[in-house]
Amino acid sequence: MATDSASDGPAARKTILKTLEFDTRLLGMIGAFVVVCLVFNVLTDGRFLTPRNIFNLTIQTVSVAIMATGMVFVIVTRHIDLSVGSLLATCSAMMAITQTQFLPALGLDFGNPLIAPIAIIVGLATGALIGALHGWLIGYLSIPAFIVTLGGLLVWRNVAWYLTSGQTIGPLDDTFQLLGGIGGTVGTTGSWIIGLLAVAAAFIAIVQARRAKIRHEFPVKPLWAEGALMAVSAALIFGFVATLNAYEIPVRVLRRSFEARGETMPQGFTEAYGVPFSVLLLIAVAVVMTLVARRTRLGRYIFATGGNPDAAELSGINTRLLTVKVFTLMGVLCALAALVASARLSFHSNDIGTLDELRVIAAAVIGGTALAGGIGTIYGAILGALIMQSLQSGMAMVGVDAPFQNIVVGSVLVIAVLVDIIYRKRTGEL
Amino acid sequence: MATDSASDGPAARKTILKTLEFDTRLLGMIGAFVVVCLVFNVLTDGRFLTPRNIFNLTIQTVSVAIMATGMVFVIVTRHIDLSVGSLLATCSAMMAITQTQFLPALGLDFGNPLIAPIAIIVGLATGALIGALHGWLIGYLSIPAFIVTLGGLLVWRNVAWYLTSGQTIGPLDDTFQLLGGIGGTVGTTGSWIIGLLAVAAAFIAIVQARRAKIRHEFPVKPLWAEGALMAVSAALIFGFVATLNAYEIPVRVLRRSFEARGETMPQGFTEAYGVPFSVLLLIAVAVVMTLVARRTRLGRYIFATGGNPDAAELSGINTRLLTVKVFTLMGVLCALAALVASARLSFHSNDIGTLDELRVIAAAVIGGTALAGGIGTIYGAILGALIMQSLQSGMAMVGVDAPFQNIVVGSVLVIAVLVDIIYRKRTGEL
Amino acid sequence: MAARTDTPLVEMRDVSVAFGGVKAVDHVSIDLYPGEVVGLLGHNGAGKSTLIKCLSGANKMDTGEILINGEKVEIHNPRDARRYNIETIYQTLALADNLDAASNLFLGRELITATGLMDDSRMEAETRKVMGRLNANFKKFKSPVKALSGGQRQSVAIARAVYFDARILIMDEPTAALGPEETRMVAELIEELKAQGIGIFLIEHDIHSVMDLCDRASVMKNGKLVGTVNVADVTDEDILGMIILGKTPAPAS
Amino acid sequence: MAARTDTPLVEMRDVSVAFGGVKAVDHVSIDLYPGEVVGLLGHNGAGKSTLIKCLSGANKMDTGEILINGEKVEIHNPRDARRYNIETIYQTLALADNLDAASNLFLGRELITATGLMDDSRMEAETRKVMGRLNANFKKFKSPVKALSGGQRQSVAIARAVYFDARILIMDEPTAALGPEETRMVAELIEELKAQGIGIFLIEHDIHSVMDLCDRASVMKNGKLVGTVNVADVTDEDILGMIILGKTPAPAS
Amino acid sequence: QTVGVSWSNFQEERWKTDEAAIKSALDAAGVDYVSADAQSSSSKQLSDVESLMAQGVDALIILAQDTQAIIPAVQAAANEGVPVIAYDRLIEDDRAFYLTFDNVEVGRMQARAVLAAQPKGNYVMIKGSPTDPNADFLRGGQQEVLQPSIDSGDITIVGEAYTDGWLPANAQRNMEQILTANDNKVDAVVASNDGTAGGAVAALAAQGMDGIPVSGQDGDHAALNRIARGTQTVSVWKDARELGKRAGEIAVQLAGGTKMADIEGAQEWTSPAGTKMTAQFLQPVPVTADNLDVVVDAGWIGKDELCQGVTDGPAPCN
Ligand SMILES: Nc1ncnc2c1ncn2[C@@H]1O[C@H](COP(=O)(O)OP(=O)(O)OP(=O)(O)O)[C@@H](O)[C@H]1O
Ligand SMILES: Nc1ncnc2c1ncn2[C@@H]1O[C@H](COP(=O)(O)OP(=O)(O)OP(=O)(O)O)[C@@H](O)[C@H]1O
Ligand SMILES: O[C@@H]1[C@@H](O)[C@H](O)OC[C@H]1O
Ligand SMILES: [Mg+2]
Ligand SMILES: [Mg+2]
Repeated sequence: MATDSASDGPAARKTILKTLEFDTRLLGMIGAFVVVCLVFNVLTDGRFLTPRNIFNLTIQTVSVAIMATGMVFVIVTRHIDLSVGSLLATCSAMMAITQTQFLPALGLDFGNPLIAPIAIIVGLATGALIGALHGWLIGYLSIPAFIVTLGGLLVWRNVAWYLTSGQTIGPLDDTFQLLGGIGGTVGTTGSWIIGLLAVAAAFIAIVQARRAKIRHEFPVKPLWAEGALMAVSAALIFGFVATLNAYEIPVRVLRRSFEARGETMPQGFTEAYGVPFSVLLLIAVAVVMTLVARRTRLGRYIFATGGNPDAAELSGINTRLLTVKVFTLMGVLCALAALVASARLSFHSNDIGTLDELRVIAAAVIGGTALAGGIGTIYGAILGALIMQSLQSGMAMVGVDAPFQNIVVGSVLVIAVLVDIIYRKRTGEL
Repeated sequence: MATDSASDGPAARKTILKTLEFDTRLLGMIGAFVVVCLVFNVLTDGRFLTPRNIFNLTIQTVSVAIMATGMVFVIVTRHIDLSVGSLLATCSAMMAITQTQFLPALGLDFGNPLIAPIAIIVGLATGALIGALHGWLIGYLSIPAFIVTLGGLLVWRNVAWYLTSGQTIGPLDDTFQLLGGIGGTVGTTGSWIIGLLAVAAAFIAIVQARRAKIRHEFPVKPLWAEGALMAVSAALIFGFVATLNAYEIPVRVLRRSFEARGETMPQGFTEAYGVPFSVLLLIAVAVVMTLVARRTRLGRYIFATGGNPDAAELSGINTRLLTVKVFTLMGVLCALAALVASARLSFHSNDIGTLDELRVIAAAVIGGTALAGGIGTIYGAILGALIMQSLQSGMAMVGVDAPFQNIVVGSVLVIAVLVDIIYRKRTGEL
Repeated sequence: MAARTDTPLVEMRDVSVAFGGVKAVDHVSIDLYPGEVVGLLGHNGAGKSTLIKCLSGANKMDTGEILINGEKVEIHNPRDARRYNIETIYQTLALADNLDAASNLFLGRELITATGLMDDSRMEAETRKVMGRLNANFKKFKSPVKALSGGQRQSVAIARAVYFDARILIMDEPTAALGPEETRMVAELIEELKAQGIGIFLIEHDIHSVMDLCDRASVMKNGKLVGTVNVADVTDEDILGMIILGKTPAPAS
Repeated sequence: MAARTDTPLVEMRDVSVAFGGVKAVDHVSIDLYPGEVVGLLGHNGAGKSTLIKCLSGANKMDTGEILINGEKVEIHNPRDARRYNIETIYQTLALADNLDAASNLFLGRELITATGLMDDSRMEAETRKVMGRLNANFKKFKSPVKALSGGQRQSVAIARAVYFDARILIMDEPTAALGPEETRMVAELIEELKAQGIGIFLIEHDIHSVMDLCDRASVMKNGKLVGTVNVADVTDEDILGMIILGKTPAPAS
Repeated sequence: QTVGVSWSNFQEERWKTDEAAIKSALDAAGVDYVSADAQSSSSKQLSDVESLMAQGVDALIILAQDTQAIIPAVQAAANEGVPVIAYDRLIEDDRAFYLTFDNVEVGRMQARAVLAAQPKGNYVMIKGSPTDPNADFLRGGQQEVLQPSIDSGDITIVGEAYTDGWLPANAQRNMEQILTANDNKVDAVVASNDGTAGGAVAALAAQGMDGIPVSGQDGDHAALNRIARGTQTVSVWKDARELGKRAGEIAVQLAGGTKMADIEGAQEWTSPAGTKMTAQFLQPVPVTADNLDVVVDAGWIGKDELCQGVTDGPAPCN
């Protein structure tokens, strides 16, 4: 029967995916993302999916994506954080004045190699402290997170204003700026090495997981499936590296750097950027946060508390302290995001991070984090951030007016999530 | 024992409150509100609690408070609406162009008495339609409300922009402007009449509630308690009317209106504003929404769905349709708020309603609505809006630097909610 | 077991339900006659709740059909089930935790005054009446059901199902959390409802109760129907054997 | 009933708990000796769960004190209770719905590998072992417990309480949702734990089970303790009388 | 006596300077200062003005979020006889005294400076916030100057984008995308203020294109430093201290009963919408590499700060 054979397709596909133990949730989102990219690619005559634009997209996404990973934990524990944009501003302000005012006043001059690390530590400490304060107000004094962080939204943006007396501060330290994106990349060779290491790590992880299963006599996937999984991971990692490595440094920039060294550039010389440090930072954050979520007690407690706060408390989890930890982590991630955002701008401006709270929460929610708590993934949030950023950058490239851009972004947002939902309903995951 | 007598106090107080069946939740919030007012009154040398400023405060609160009542229902059903500010802008734009462009084009000239009602109907219809669309996307297509209304936030603000080609539109029709606040009041005599009617209604409600209890042989309060309740309600209502009636129309305005009529103002002539129409509208909304929440099936279903969506569905409630209803109601309330806000500005401006989503949600949450759903009160949300507005207006009067004002508002917000929480913990309500 | 020839009140034919590939209910057919109590038994996870949820509209069937009074009906949601006067006590109770007993009892079927507003005091009065028949100690009419004890909550759920004029009553472990006296009162109630000609599906683990209350018993194991027996024809041990070993007793032995 | 002279494992003295004015537990004293099973009985809403939650750290007492091995202890939260090796099966089960059985079983006490990360496969393996002793049909190790049947969820909650080396075990209606075979397995488990010298508070409505499993039974009514009896000295009817009428049987009659 | 100031949004760098100048002018006259921040909301601004008046101010200085929606505030002030100064941005009401730098002129100056540096080629227009009416005034002025060259084909506008909220980060992203879309074939950027210019320059620097002409306004310190470094062409400097000082002085005079027309430097002016107003216009100064001394001499910025990281730059950084 026609209907039978039609329904055969998905069923068969499902089985393969099942064997591979692929996360169908991930597939739905990637599907939505790919559609967005392809549409823009057509609209921009193929310019959207060039190495250059992909490179741009990745670095544009970093700051929001870093915060979005933390927002996953916040939302999973049934809280919300409206203050991330303002917190980012305060951390950025602290880092900026540390490097342009405090340290020079202490005798560490412009260009001193200690400036960047000290400024970063100050920023991280600021983020951690403020985050911990929020967590304490929420966890121990039981004030709703919405209120605490709405207060934080108002307070920290203006604290940042006072720190800098309302001025734009910059240009920032050169080493510091390395984390801004295009200004600091590992180069092609470095990128390949990192890619190789990543593939090796993926292989080891797959093998170890298999061993653990065998040790406990659990069923394992067929060997071909493990092989396929390895192949796919390797292809994705190398593909990503190859793409970023394909984006060549503009001739002007090369010529200038030769000139700076007092040399002349050989005819036909080319060089590519490779993976930016900021993207490496994001990847590191993603890996660490995923590990925390899946393989540590902290992560387990976060999800348990989100699933049933009473049960978590009755199981001996200190849910108040947990809240402090989650918000402290969020604060630290805001500081990292501030580092990337200000390094990218090459200065600290008063309004840095404005409206980021919406972007960050949206990224997490698009990525499948449920506002009711208990459900969410780190990779989903990062993908969510990437989708949001692609929409905005794509529209900017297509050259539609800002008001119309917003209309399209708003609509596509809803449609993308709808597509994902329909896909998951089909695969029976919802 | 010292401790015993000390603990006697609260216990005794509790019993009286219990007998009166007073809502302690309300008392906690009113307490926080009173503290805020008193502090500002001291800081402004008694200028904060003048009839004039109280008059201002009430009309400043109306627009946000109207939307906050709807947000209670949205949040109680475990949703959220981030689009209210933008929706307000679209409704306002529709009403503005209806009265300045559509209707004049149809031959209804400036000053025609039909203009205001038609414009208002168009606005309400717009709000209802957009709200219903949101509700359908959320209820029937199962897209999270956060995503739908985040999309709405982006879409409707810019739809409004296109409707007006980005221009400020106005001045608006004179009748329409009557709902803006100070421009339309019922006068002193009218205010007293309305006050009397309100007191009568309160008395009837109290008596009827008592009768119903007696009919079903439930225990009733002692008669003195009912009497006290009536006295308190009457005092509150008359006090409110007296305060608004005490705010006199500036001499210049009076003189001008005499001049306009070709008369001269008698020496020593004074007149007062009385209750503004916009405040009456808010009171009407509050009464209707409270009735809906407590005495209608719709309200019961809203709370049941918030308490346990599965149980509600299993009890035969059509929770999808309910979602559509709740968001439609929210849309209508946004339109009413748009009416008040644009009438108050006497123009439709592009930025109208910007950030109102945060204010409205904050008002509901300060008012005790739980983001986890199932809990919330209409009067709480209105009080929440009043507290927010008092903070902002009060700070503007105190004369500290603008950025510092925001810091104070943010902090006091958190502290006010904390006070309320501590109070309720003490009375054992939390 | 003699097959009856009149039309059954309910017939569920060949019902299957799968969750993500795993068959929770596997081609099961059961029926119910007016004024009859049919016990549904089986180990934990056998599929009892999943099966009856198809009848109450809480679950969708993958295959199978439902007949009421011999006519095929479509039950897609709890509202459809209500239309056929099917009332259910869910194992999870399905109460709105933030509402009080009366609100839960009348949820979806509130009493209305002439003005169209809810008649809260009448609903409370009715609730007091029906709760009095189920749980003599119950006094917490003003508290949200969240603040009730496990057994008190169960009493509320039972009250809700029996208050309205059901023709078909589904009870999923109705006495699991009840004390001895409360359990006895429910047993009496079941006898009474039965006498009124209502058909009852009773899911119950306690074999004694099944022997006392049921006319027939259907036993499930791992999603499949082991068999249906007339309770009068078998012993406790027969039924235990069906539940644990999955074997039907030799007929008429 | 002969008073023992050695120190009890647990003594709860003069415990009261009120919720907004209403006394749920009213000056109740009970005790428990090692290797003993004490049944806690009473009508629905009598205050049984509220009483034992004071021992497990889930509720605060308004008055009263708790002694363990004769020493006064402060139990303010579940973490304190765990420190005294008190394990509890809550009536509400208290499971994190979004996690699977193994995660729930080890919640708060996860097994860790040398690297400090969680050892998920070992936890799953252990879970399979202990679940095998409670519920032979259970296979859903990968599903969140939300997707389990009522009885399966209860098995997980039981497994969690008995896996770790409790000295004091509180079981609040542990078999309410269990099938006959699963109930039998829990009964065997209780005997075994008792033999190991563990003290058990068992809240249970089924008088037969109480007579079978318990050494002593304490009965509550409307928040007050009716009395405590040696099970061997009384009949079913005596206990039923205590529950329903609130009267203690004449001693040694 | 008290003067109240209602700010539309305090987050941009320049308003701090304005505030300081107003304050010191008021201090000098022995008058108190109160203020409020409308956070970019015209509704909040109306409430702010009401609160300031309830506080009993004798004159109001308003940086209007919206030129028209602020009229009810002016009305309320007029009812109480409180004079109003429309500060920096127009208020379409003849009862307000308009004190400003001419924003259309600012736009013209920006375009002029860029055009002088790059008379031919591909232009990118980085506009201000779509909700700020000044954004379109500026854009209008820019267009006036560029129009002839566009007509003659010397100049092509290859990209144009509003910058939501005037945020530098948004300008940077828009610039990156425009560069990508045009394969870097861009010769000049007309950015509407210094914040957006900063974002644009960051994007250009990434392509090694910093150094092409870029405009701005406000004389932000970071922007002046960019001019010294040669990565920005012009920042139209509206000496906020001058504007603030004048506003303070005029407020005191109006509060003292001086008629608007009697204010020194006041002139009659008709707005594009036809409102006849009493106004005073201060002259903006386009700051380029050629006249950087101006800002240092005026004490607007220290030489160290201006020349940070610059060697061998234009005077005074040489
Ligand atoms: N959180 C709470 N808030 C208010 N009242 C409560 C709360 N928990 C329990 N109660 C009340 O306290 C009394 C005792 O409840 P408890 O749960 O201890 O009863 P129980 O003996 O365990 O009953 P069951 O056999 O039904 O489980 C009941 O009247 C109940 O309504
Ligand atoms: N929503 C669901 N998603 C996935 N699996 C489910 C779901 N509900 C039930 N199951 C599975 O279906 C099977 C049958 O469950 P069901 O609740 O019908 O059992 P039961 O016979 O009622 O058991 P109990 O006596 O424990 O109540 C179980 O294995 C259970 O885990
Ligand atoms: O000076 C500028 C001002 O005129 C505009 O309105 O807002 C942005 C500022 O940079
Ligand atoms: Mg079941
Ligand atoms: Mg109990």
